[in-house]
Amino acid sequence: MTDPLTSYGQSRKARIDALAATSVAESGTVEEAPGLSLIASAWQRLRRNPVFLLGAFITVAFVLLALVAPWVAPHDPAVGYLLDKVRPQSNPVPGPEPGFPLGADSRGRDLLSRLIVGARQTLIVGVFATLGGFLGGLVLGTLAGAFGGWVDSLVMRIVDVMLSIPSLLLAVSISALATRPSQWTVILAIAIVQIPVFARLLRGSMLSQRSSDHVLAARALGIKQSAIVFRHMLPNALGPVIVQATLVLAVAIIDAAALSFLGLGNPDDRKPEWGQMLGQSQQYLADYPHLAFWPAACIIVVALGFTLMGESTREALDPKSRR
Amino acid sequence: MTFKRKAAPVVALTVAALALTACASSSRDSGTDSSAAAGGTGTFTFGAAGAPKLFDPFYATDGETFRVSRQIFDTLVSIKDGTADLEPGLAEKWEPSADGKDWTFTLRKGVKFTDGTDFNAEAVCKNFERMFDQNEAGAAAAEYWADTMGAFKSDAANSLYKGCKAEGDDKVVLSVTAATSKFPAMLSLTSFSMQSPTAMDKGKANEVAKAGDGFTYPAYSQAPVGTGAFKLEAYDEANKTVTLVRNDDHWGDKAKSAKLVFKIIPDESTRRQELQAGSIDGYDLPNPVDWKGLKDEGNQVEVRPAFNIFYLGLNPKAGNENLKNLKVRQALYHAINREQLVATQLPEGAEVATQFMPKAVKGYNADIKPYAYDVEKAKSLLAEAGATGMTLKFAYPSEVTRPYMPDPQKLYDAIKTDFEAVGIKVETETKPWNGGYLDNVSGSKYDAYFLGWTGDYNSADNFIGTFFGNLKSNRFGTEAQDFGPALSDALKAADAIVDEDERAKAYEDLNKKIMEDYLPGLAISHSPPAIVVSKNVTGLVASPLTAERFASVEVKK
Amino acid sequence: MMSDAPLLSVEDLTVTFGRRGQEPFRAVDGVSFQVRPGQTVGLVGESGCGKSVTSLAIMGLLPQRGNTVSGRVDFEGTNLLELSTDDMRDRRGRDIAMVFQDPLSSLNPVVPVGVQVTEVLERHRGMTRKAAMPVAADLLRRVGIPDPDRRIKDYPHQMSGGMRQRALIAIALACAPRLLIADEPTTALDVTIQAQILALLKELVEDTGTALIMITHDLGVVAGLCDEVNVLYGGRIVERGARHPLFRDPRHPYTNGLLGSIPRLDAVGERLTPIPGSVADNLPWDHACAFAPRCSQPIERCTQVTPVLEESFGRALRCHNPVEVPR
Amino acid sequence: MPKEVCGPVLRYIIRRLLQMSGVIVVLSLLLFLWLRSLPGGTVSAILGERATPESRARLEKALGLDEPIYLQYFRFVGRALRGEFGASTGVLPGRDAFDIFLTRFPATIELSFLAILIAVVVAIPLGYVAARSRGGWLDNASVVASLIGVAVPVFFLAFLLKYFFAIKWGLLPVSGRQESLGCTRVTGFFVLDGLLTREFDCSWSALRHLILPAFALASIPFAVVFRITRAAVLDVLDEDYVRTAEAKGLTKQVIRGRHVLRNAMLPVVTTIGLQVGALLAGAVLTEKVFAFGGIGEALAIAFQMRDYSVLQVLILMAATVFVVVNLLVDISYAVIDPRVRTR
Repeated sequence: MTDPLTSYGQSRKARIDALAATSVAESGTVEEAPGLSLIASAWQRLRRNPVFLLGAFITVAFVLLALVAPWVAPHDPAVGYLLDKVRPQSNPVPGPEPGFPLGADSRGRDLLSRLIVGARQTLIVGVFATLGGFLGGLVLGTLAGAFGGWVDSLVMRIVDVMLSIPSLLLAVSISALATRPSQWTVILAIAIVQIPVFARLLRGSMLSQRSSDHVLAARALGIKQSAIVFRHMLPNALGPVIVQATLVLAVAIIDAAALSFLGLGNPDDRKPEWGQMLGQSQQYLADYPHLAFWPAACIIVVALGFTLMGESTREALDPKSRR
Repeated sequence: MTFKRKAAPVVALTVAALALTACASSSRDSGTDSSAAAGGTGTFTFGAAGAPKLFDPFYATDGETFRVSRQIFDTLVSIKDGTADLEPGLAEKWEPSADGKDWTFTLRKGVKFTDGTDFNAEAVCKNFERMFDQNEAGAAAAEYWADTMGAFKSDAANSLYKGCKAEGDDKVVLSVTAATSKFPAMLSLTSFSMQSPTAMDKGKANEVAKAGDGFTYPAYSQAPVGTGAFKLEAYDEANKTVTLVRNDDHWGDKAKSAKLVFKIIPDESTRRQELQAGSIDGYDLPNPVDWKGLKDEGNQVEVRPAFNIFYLGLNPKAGNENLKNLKVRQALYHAINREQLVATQLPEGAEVATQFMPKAVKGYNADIKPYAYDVEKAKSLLAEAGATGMTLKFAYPSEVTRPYMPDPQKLYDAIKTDFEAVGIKVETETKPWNGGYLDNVSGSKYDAYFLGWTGDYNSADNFIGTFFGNLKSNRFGTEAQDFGPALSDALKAADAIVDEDERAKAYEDLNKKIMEDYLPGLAISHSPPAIVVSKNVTGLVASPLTAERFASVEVKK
Repeated sequence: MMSDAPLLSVEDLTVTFGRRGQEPFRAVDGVSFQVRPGQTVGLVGESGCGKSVTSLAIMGLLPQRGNTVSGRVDFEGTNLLELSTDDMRDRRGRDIAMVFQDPLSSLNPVVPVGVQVTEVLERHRGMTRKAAMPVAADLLRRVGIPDPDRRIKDYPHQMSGGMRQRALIAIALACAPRLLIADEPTTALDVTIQAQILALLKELVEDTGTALIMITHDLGVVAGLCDEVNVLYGGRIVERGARHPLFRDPRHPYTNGLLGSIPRLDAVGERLTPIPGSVADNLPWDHACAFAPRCSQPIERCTQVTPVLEESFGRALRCHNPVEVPR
Repeated sequence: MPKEVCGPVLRYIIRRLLQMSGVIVVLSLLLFLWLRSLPGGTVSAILGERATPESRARLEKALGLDEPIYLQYFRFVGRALRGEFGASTGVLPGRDAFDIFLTRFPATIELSFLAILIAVVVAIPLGYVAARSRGGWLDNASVVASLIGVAVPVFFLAFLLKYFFAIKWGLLPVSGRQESLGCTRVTGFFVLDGLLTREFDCSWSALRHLILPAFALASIPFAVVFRITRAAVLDVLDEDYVRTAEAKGLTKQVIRGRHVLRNAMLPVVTTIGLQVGALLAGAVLTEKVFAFGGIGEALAIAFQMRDYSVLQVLILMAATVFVVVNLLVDISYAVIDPRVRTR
């Protein structure tokens, strides 16, 4: 071991590399039992795995809700319908009443509608943060994995240092620098933290593929480097990337909540996001815990859904686990 | 839930353990049983929001430090409990000379510091000379002196303080270089507490030094000696508690509680929970949202009279030319529905402000009418000024609550909506309070921003003098306004008037001018800050200056 | 030295693997054979033929879930399949021992070799670690490990492949079991080492009178060692016979094929004839001979009727169309 | 360890320590630049509303914040080499930043240690049992449970625990480290101090204050330790040497202890060490909820008050601790894994 910040990064690295290795297995260089490719056999196992099914059910329900949110929400989440009833002392948080089954928040806005619309915003934060991390990782990982040599060393040094810092602390630091906090600064902070994860994953899978048969064959046929990378190597790396992405999505949603809790979240709450709702409910915890409970429950269930799905898929794809 | 210490069997063990661990620091054996006769034996535990920075209030700027110091020290001039008015403290009476530059204080007799030394005229002068004579680091740290007196010995010419002369044992003449309305009220500031000269010499009280990015304070700052109702027993940094015990030799009424414990709990909702759990007996500035819940649980929420001002500052120096037009500023004022804001966003007892100071201040002008909420008028004023559809870079701070501003973001949302209703385009800016907001406000980076002030003592100068007195650099950019110099001069002139009534009249006129002719910013509201104690607590008198003394407080079981 | 009462008698052993939602798979299908005291019996076949599963079933080492075992495994008159797991535990290592294929992975990497020997003695002989140490060193010396007093403290990674396999054999023989099962004990080793290990096994078995079941895919191994050979295919025994008759006169096309794929020094110039296809081509035994698709001389009957194992003159054969002229 | 292996191991440790100090130096530079580039500053935090340009300039000059950044950095390094990290300006003004670290650190160690302990005590047996019943309901249930630990934001879990156990049922204290019993301080580890001085009520009080935050914080390492244990046990169960052990007729206990767990613990031990980073991040959130006076809380206050000296010391020390723990883990790995030790 040469890197002094090693081990923590090392374990994260090892985890990522193990996942990366599955992309080669998929591309068919590993001898297979006849009839079933790795993905298909993984699917065979997943179909019957209650853990995976639970995760998939939650995830699908969440995504559907996020898609139809604006049409399902009974009220506009930004309008204080019950603002007239808000009195800082006697009634800071209006309770449930007809048309407002969960009551309102401290600004008289319908809590249920905010939760429903929040699903969409939460998905946006999760998806864009993951996408950002993926694109950043794609650039770095492709550079490193496809070209090797000093480019590889340089990029991977940076990546390893980033991996050795606990991700939440890094995200906090980044968002503290934002001059105008918004949903996008939150997304950016979380995305940057995930870049090294994806970079390492993509590089690992590229490296293991560089020596694999179909890439060697393509090279022997004189196909251009870029074409090999984009047509042959990238598509094969997708499996592990998608698995990692589901896991990152859950982390992104939780980290967004932590940032809000630390006061570094998006201050504009007209389009609420669950983490933001949870962060903002801090001062009402004592007397109105339901303001925190609902968004927290939503976050937990959804994060659990993505994690269950991701982890069980990872395990299913892991050649070691097939027995 | 209460934690009862199962002390009896432990005491013996403790003594043995203490012998074993002689090197360890302990305050365990210094019980208070011997002094039980003087008053109650109870302990009053108060939840503090932050750690006291040190115990020498002269170098302090923050409320948590002052809160502790206030129990340990007395000032020459005191504040009457429950008001912002002066009353005799360590000085029984005071008399200015005709030009207002020499003040004779008659001191209380028979007062002793807790180290046994006498409080007398010599001690007073030693205190002032000590404050005056600061090294560079000390001068930078002693913010209140710099703020009120202007300068230190090294720059004596610019200092308001001129000298101190003891006349006998119980008469002191304090001289200032110019008459000012601040005198003698400023002497009630906790920063200017009377401390034992002997102890200060011994602890090298003035030896502040720069170390890295901060200052280090001398030994004295951890071992204060005053004349107050309590004395410091221990500061357990690891467990974040400050323990004071009753000063049984206090010159006035003895403290009702034998022990006063400050438990440091930075998080607001945690203080609330600790009160619920019964492990503290009270805390300051409960979130207005919690007032109802706290009362329902039987606690006493003492709402103090508001002695603060919350304003929306405007600064043309940030580059918005429209703000130089009075009509635009008036339009902004008319656009805000302050009645609704106060009713829905601010705690009970909050009031719409008509000027930049609260009612209790001498010089408050009761005749000024508030700017009415009038959307049409606002629109037409904007049209007249040719500023319809103007853009406004409008900021609020995050990570902060202030007594005058319990929830900046909510207030911001309300006012932003009002502004947008008259066609103003609002560019929202926000920063953490310490994370750039205050920098940007003083650096004239925002057209409009939230800020406020809680009075240090009862003086108009402490409000509008602070806001607009310094022409070159104030947060309203009055340097760029045509009325700026006139306002600044008028404030200085009013401050120098010796006669109290005449001065009050001058300030009343100035207030009217500021609100009607100048309008450098928009005074929004006064909010009463609260303090909460459990139902067992008696004797707490809430102070408008948020400067409670806990000597009269007792916890009844 | 051979007595008539068999030491081990396997009767109609069937092992079925089943996973939820998948067709159950018979890895071992009605296998019967006997081992007499001191006898060396070979189980031969390609990977997947069921030979390893048979040995694990005898040892009671099959996974607890996902399979069903039926039939009888009588060892000295006790049906091992009916023993409780604890009783079986008492016998393993004491009465029956086993040597596995890969000597590196079969030794615990974080425990010194000596302890891995002594723990058997501690378990079955009730010895203390201290008392067992010299015994262990002695065992290591017997299997030909030089300087055993020092080697006993070594970890497996500090030993060579051959030495590790010797250590494993020492472990297996520590309690002088009456039956030793060796599952491909030489496959992972260099050719030169293979011969040494086989010689060692042979010597030890003869010295101690231990019966041996030799499991291998390599008829060459069997040729030098076994008294009797069982050839397995698709989970069933397809041919059985004493070593010499079987090698001289293989009747089953599969046995014949296996022999044909061994390089022989005495047949220079002859081409090796591998058996075509793989286990994946097997037919189910239900209405056919599983080997039919790969067979060199199939007849129509082979794909319609299940052949039965017919015994005659100490040999057994499961074939509709036996080989007349060995290749 | 035999004599001949001590040399390489020692050399390895020295090399690691050298590299480590290099990293710390680079980190200190980055940290310094980062802190200085943060908006706002010490001066605002000290003066609040009363900051005027004059008082600002006066304070900045006195604190040396008006100098060019490179000069400030050199001064900082110079002081740090003399062991002076500067005085705090926000957390406990006037106190040496390093003293603040020393005062606060035992609390975080106490908390993290108990959290790890809880996680290990629950997660390793559970991981083992789950692996043994792979695919069964117990396995699935514990996998889901461990992932719930991942999905619940730690600060919310902290709040839930506090809400029910402290506020609603009043079983445990709400916040802080100890009641004000006037306890004697020896080491700064309150539980230990009470035992040393035989002030058992002090230990008891400290322990009661530790329970809720430790359980909340334990959720972070728990999930990881559980998953690693389960995966490692699954891997090991498949190993030939376990089959060998079974074939030897060894008792379940010996197989579980000597053959399965001893091997499966290798990755688990590493993982536990590696949780230090994640624990520090979690401690910031947990200590905030419980007003637990450790470095996490100090870090949050220092950040809010822009207390540069304290931020620098806390982060650098956290990084040092982190790196040292990693080194210790690597060394312990060498000690428990003979393949590394005797290479």
